[in-house]
Amino acid sequence: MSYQVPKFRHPGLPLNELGYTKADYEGAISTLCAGCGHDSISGAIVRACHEMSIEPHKIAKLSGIGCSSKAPTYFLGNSHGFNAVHGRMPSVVTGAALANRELLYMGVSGDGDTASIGMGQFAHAARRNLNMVYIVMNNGCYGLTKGQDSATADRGSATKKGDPNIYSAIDLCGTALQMGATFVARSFSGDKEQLVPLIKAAISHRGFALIDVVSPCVTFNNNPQSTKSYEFVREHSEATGTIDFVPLKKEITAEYQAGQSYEVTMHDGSSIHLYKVDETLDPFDRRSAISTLEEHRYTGNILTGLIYMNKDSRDLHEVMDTSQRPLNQLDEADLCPGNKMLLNINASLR
Amino acid sequence: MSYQVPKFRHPGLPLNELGYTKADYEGAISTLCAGCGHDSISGAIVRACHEMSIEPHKIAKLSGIGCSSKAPTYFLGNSHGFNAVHGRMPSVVTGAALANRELLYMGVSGDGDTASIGMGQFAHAARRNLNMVYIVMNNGCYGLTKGQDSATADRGSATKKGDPNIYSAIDLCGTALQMGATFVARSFSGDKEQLVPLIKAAISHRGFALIDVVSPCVTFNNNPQSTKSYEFVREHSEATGTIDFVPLKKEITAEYQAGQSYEVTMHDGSSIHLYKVDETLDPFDRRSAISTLEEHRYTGNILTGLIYMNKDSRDLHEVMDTSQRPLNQLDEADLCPGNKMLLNINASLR
Amino acid sequence: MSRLESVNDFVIKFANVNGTGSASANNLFAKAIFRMGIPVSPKNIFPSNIQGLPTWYEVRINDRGYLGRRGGIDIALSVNPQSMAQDIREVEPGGYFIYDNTKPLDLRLLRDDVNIIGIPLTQICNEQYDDPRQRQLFKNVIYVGALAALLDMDFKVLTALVGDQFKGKKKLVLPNIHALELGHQYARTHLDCPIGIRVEQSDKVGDKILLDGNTALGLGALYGGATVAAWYPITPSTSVVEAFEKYAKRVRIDPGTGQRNYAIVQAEDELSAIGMAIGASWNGARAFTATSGPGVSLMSEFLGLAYFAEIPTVLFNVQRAGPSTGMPTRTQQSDILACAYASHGDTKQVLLFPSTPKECFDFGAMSFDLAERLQTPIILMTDLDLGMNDNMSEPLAWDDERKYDRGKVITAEQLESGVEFGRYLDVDGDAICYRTYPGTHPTKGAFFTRGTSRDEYAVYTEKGEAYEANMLRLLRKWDTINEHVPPPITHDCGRETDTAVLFFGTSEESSREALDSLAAENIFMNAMRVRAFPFNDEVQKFIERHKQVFVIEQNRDAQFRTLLMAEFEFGPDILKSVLCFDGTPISARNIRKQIKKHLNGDNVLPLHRKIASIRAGESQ
Amino acid sequence: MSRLESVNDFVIKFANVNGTGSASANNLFAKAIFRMGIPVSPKNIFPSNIQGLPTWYEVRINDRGYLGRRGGIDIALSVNPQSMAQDIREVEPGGYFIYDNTKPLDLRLLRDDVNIIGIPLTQICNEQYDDPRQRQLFKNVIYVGALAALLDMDFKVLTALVGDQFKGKKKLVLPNIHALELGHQYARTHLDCPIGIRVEQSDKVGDKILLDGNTALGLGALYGGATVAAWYPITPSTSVVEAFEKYAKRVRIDPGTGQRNYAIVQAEDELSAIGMAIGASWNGARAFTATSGPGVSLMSEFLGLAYFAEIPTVLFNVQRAGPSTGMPTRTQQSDILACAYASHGDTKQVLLFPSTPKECFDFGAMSFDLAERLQTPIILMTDLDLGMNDNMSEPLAWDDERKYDRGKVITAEQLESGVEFGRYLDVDGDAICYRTYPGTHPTKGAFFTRGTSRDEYAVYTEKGEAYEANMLRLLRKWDTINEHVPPPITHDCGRETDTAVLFFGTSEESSREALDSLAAENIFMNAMRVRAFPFNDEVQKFIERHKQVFVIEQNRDAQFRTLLMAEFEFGPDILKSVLCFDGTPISARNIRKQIKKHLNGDNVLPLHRKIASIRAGESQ
Ligand SMILES: Cc1ncc(C[n+]2csc(CCOP(=O)(O)OP(=O)(O)O)c2C)c(N)n1
Ligand SMILES: Cc1ncc(C[n+]2csc(CCOP(=O)(O)OP(=O)(O)O)c2C)c(N)n1
Ligand code: SF4
Ligand code: SF4
Ligand SMILES: [Mg+2]
Ligand SMILES: [Mg+2]
Repeated sequence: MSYQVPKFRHPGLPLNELGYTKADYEGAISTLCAGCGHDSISGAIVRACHEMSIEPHKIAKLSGIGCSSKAPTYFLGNSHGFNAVHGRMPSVVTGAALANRELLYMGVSGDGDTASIGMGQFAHAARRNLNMVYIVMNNGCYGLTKGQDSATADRGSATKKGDPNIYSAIDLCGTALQMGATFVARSFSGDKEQLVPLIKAAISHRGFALIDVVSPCVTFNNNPQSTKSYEFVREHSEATGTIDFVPLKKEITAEYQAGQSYEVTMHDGSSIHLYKVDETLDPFDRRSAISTLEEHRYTGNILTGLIYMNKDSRDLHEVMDTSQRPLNQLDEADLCPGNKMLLNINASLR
Repeated sequence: MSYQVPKFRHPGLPLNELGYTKADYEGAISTLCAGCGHDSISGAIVRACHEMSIEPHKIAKLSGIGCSSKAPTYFLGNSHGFNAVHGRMPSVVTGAALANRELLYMGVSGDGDTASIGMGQFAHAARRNLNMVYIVMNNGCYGLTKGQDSATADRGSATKKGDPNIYSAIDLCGTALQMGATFVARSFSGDKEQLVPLIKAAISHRGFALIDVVSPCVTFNNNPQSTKSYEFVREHSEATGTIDFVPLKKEITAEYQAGQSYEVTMHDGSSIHLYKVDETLDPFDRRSAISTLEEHRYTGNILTGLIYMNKDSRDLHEVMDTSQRPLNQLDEADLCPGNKMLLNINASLR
Repeated sequence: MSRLESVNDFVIKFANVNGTGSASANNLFAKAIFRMGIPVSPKNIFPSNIQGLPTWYEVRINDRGYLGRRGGIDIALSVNPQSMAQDIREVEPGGYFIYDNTKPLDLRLLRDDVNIIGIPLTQICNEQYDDPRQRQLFKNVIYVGALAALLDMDFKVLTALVGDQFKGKKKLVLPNIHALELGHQYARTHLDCPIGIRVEQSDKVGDKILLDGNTALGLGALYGGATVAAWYPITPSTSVVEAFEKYAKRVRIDPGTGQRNYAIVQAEDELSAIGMAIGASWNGARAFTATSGPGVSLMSEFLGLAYFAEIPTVLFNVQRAGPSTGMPTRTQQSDILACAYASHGDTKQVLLFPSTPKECFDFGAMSFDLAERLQTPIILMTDLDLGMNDNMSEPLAWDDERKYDRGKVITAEQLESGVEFGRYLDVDGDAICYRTYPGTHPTKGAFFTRGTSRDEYAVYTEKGEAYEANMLRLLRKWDTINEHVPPPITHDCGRETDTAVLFFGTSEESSREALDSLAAENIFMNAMRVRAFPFNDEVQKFIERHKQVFVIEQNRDAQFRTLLMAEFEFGPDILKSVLCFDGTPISARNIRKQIKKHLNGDNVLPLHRKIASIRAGESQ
Repeated sequence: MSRLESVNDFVIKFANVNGTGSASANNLFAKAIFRMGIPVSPKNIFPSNIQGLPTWYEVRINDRGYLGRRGGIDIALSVNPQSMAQDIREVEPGGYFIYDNTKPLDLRLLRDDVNIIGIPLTQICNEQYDDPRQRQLFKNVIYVGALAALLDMDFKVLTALVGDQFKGKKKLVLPNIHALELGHQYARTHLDCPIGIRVEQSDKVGDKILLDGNTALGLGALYGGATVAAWYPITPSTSVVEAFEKYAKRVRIDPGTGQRNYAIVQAEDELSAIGMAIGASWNGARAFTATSGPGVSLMSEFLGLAYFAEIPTVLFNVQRAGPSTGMPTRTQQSDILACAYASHGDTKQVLLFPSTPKECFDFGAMSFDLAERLQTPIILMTDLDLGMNDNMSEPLAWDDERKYDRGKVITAEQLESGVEFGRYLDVDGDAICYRTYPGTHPTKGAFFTRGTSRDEYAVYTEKGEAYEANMLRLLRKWDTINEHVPPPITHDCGRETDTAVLFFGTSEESSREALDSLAAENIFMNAMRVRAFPFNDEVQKFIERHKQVFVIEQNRDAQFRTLLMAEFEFGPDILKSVLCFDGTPISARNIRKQIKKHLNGDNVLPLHRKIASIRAGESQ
């Protein structure tokens, strides 16, 4: 209803299992700057959701405030969306997820939105292992307010007009790990081949799944002094390995080499295949993830790919033991104990 | 003025270099529960400040809200104090420290005050390497509101009346390390021999110095199912080593054994001596600190002692390059550019 | 010496040390009186601390059913040496001071216009018990036993009560009864029983119950169908969610799976708590949060979002004495303006003002219907006095035929059948629009919720006209809201009068009593209790019918009066303030005194000047 | 066809795409007019987005010095195809529409009552420049050159301005002048110059300057001695701290050490920003924060603390259109109630209302004196319109003899000499107490600051009387505050009249113009501009002198009027509202229209009903 982008549907466009084309997963035309990394991430989300054949209306997309937080308007036009207040998307998702455990919660945020004003909510959503995908479009600056440094800006990095940043950078992957997140990955808006399967895996994971995506701000932070520019990231990123996502019920056709390759079955029955590059990292061991991350931080490289996944993750609903039927579908009969119980209560109060 | 506790001064009480007795560093009579860990920590603060011969009025003590945050009323009666709002002590300290770099800022907080509502401010004070001592009186629960679990409660731990906690615990030392804190230690309210020198070292350190002190709440969280009870902590703590604080200008008299012992000169010229117990930990290497912490978390032991110290720490004032003269001592002549400059500005605006 | 004499009409105040288990013993006393058919109104006056500081429990016993604070103490029972000086000072001349005379009373405290009664409580305990914890606990029970003799209470009521209270914990029954007997025995043997003040079996409580407002609210949320509760601990609202949880654990467990038909999250702070409530409501669950004091300030940004984006939101505000951390364990009604106009920009929030536990229950449940029907935050304004004290109340009741009003929600079927959907389209002319739940339909009905300006189809716009039209619709919606919120209740005094009082919430009981006593002096006034903001037209008409209306409220700045003036078109010369803001519930004596002062023409200065120059409240 | 004719009196609106560098070219145009001695008032209307969306720049040129929004567009210059349809629609009949005719105009847009002027801007650029960025940038400069010919501007003024603007960047001067000449040349050769509307050298600007309010505020803070600034980015307040930083970098570097005599911290959010300002002020530095919209809501808890604990705090609130995220790049005066009564509990906050850049500077500096003298938050209420647009203003001035008023602070010497110190002791009878800075004295003068209740010596207490006495002192302090804040300014119309207008902040210019035009219709009204809350007694007397006072404000709910009613004791029948809240600055036409409607008796319904049923503002 609210998306009036006229869509030309090419008859030959590939349909997914549900019969939808990729266009059915798109949103309104972006108003972000041409070349903004955020738009590429939106594209990756569209692709992942289309390829996974998720019913668009079974996704709820939520965000805070910022250029990045505007992005949900530009993808998944058939999904309900919620632009919360700055930095407070996680709490809104928490409530929404409690109300209906059956939707897929796709949270989108910026580095300002998450690492500064939203730090508390981010940390606690991770700690509760809320079942959601949390994508940070991380450009190291405040795009929408015109380019101030954010808390993920590296020490010494400078935006187009700014002085070099004097503070230590917050690593959102390391932070999420500390907080107890059960799926932690990093990627780059310019690397769709890595990003799309990571998004799929995050969607399949049951629990808090962070993808910290470095996403250059072409207008304010794509200059040579910046460590979040396209060029810098291309040159300094080091992948943990490659990842392949195999949807549920698909036969595994590719040949996977033993040794460096791992197959992991996800909660929803789909599986991921990992080809490790970095031999020191065991992404299923938190200790290994934490120390590998820190090692890369030390050397100044950007570790991308799947960094950690807890295969035994139990999400908020599981640890709380809430009803399988979504709470928002319960009615008077389920919820209201009736007058008889009140009579007993009254009696006990006399 | 505001402390009207009649003090009986025993003539034979030991005086420090400034001629003060320990009583001169005490505060009002505590209104905390008898046996509360927080009172022991207050005692350790008193002892550390007295023994270091810090002028009491050169200390500002600040806190949030909670039983722990009440504690500053009960020590350092000759220091200015500030009970801020819940979880927001770090921002008030930041402002205060900017205004006058010459005082010692002693921040006291609780685990609720820091790890929940205050997570954002805590993280960012650490990130900015604000020059302060940040003591968390960590009892794993909300004492003042009657015993709810806090975010530092371990999974499975239960308070007196509560169900076992279902969430993963936030480790404040690990979090501070992630955020860029330059001094990170953990201790136990029941272990003054360890705590007092740690407080002294934290005071001497220039930058953000966290001491996460496990401090049992006797009223709500000292039961056998709790991992923050006196008994549990006594049984499960493992010290990184012992620490000795040697004040400025004091001659080193003790014999230090080479090999496991390190001498470190602090910014203020005093020094600390460390005797390591845990061979895997190098407290001057962040990578080592992070992985040792995580290792102990994995085994379920509580690592106490000095966990990390950055010997090259540069605090907020240094990185900002603010004037050596405290900003609150500057006057019109320093601050006001005068009318002449306005004439120029006006001219440029025509 | 004169001594106060009365039957079923007095105020007794217990002075204890907190953390010593006194509250349950004192409660035993109050409830026993209640079971004797005599109206009681106990108030717990506790410090913001866990153990070791003075705490009081003030019980008013009144056969005529006046339940507000009266002011003045007839009997003080002090077992706390720290507060003894103050306790004895507060006793009315002719009253009684009962204390633990194991240690002799400091002679400087003695008053010769007060009857001093000593009971060697510590000594009795030391003789009877070895365990120090038992000594502490039973000391309280012993004095209740003694009181039973002194006041001529029905001892059997007490012992039966003990039986009920420890149901399931049989082992505790006998020791407690024994302790009661120790006290009873001692008093009957050593003291002149009964004293001038005593109680007699009565029949004035009918089918009433004794319940605190917070428990009633928690039950209201349960019956109202709340499934998601998100909160952050804060006194005095903590027990709302605790009560909700306690009952949810009993009745909201799915019998088949053992799983929970509710979710409670202790959030990391209040911003998060209300964000969760908003997210859950947006997603079609009934959700609420509860808070007090600073939590209200912290929630204001989200309240603005919920107002503007029109998301049903239920917030229970159990008010305490502000500003800032203020007096966290004292009562006030001082968040009126902060809530009515919560958040920056033009906002108007719906407020409900219950005044009894029964209304806490009713309004609590109703909040969810209102929130969903009106698509806006509903802020239920109660306070510490109502929330944390046992209040005598009509029994709770629920109509089993009642259906939840889920408001205007478009279903997949309706969308399928081609219904036009625009999230902010005023289809029905009542300024309330239709919404869809997320997940409703694969290709129809999705919309984007945001705090920014948007058009009727929820599409982002910066067009001034679209923004303005939306803001004007929200104003029109205010009129619709007006028709849905609970109307005021009017008490006509039955005489010609051009004077009236207007009050809300916990000022009711004291106001009623004050009116009665003024009537006894031939001063007759009509009365109105307002139960919601927006104010019903009836409120306006009522005020217009009078030349002077005293607005009774428990804050310094006459906030409710400001609201009345801002909303209506009559002069403030009509509205006079009766205020109390020292943290204690307003008393009938105080109201009467202030009204009489006004009537004598003492009130010509502008409001704030006046308040500054006189003391508005009484602390007694 | 009719064509508008005028000299030095018109409104021109530029329609551009944001992120294309148009703002500086448009500014060049406005400033050139200003240098020709003609009053101008440019207003930037930009989207909440960085690049690619429509943005406008509306300039009013008016020889009589009316600087408010007039309403209506005489000349539209549109280089943005996205907004062209709207742009041409807005032109007044007889007006001019100038566009880039490299692409032909869509015929459906044509209006035969508007003069259409085409300039092939893209074509010229494509011929002249190869670099796409240059093509984009110089296109804007070229149309300014063309305008110079069309409006008969002094071309030398433009070229001199370019020289000044690129001082230090010599290489940029010639290309810009070249671009100006290209446009000028084209217009003179191909178009009828001048058109009916034109400019002439004048002498109406005197020594005035052209400056935005935020820069003036930043300078005010600098001159006021602020050393600590803590903030969080948010439109439209961001440029306050940016300006402070820009000038601090120039004049606050210690010449000896090269170190900074200031500290600026970008906080992690607004709660933290105001916490830092409070911490620094508590510790004796002059500190401030600046925010807008949601930031105000987030600061409310701390504002309550600062009010209650009496900590000097300076907050610059550059208002934008609310509620919630609202219209972040549009203007409003809608945080009045949220600020005046910020936070839960009883609070009253001091507000200042500047209306010109000069006043931003003066009040900005004064805020620190007031905060320290009065020991309470000072909230300076400006708005996007004043803050982010160049406003013609009196030049800034500073009395070099002026000393900062640091308020009541006790020194070590005084303590040593035995002065009695109680932090909340009202020694002087003005309800303002003495404070000490931390670190003052080894054994005397320490106290504990807290948001909880306390006695006069800052010792924690839960005694109702101590709490009440303190709250009453705060009310008395309000009267002292009243004597310190800037008084209102009255304009007497010089005739007998019982009608007046009352306004504040950025409504001034439009109000003045509306009054003049009403006077031309023989409707005479007195006027008062309020500059602070608490309201001075003069405000009361002024209102009392009239039968009807129109309160002009830029919000929906008549928030300022509510404040007037809450503070004074006269009837709201006297106070009528003139409102505009569509996000554009209120215009003179709009004010005049609303006042005339009222005077014709159209306004008998209660306020909120009325607003709901008619459209209060005009969007044009
Ligand atoms: C409470 C609040 N404070 C400040 C703002 C202003 N604001 C809007 S977006 C933004 C920062 C966005 O940065 P980030 O999250 O990194 O997003 P980006 O634009 O870089 O994608 C800020 C500070 C706001 N909207 N709300
Ligand atoms: C904004 C706000 N929310 C809630 C509270 C209520 N409150 C007071 S203390 C406290 C928790 C204290 O826990 P912690 O910091 O761990 O201190 P402890 O009492 O355990 O030492 C809370 C939630 C408050 N004062 N302010
Ligand atoms: S300003 Fe930066 S982050 Fe924002 S849309 Fe433009 S490129 Fe993207
Ligand atoms: S409640 Fe717990 S934390 Fe608070 S004072 Fe008592 S023991 Fe200490
Ligand atoms: Mg960003
Ligand atoms: Mg705690």
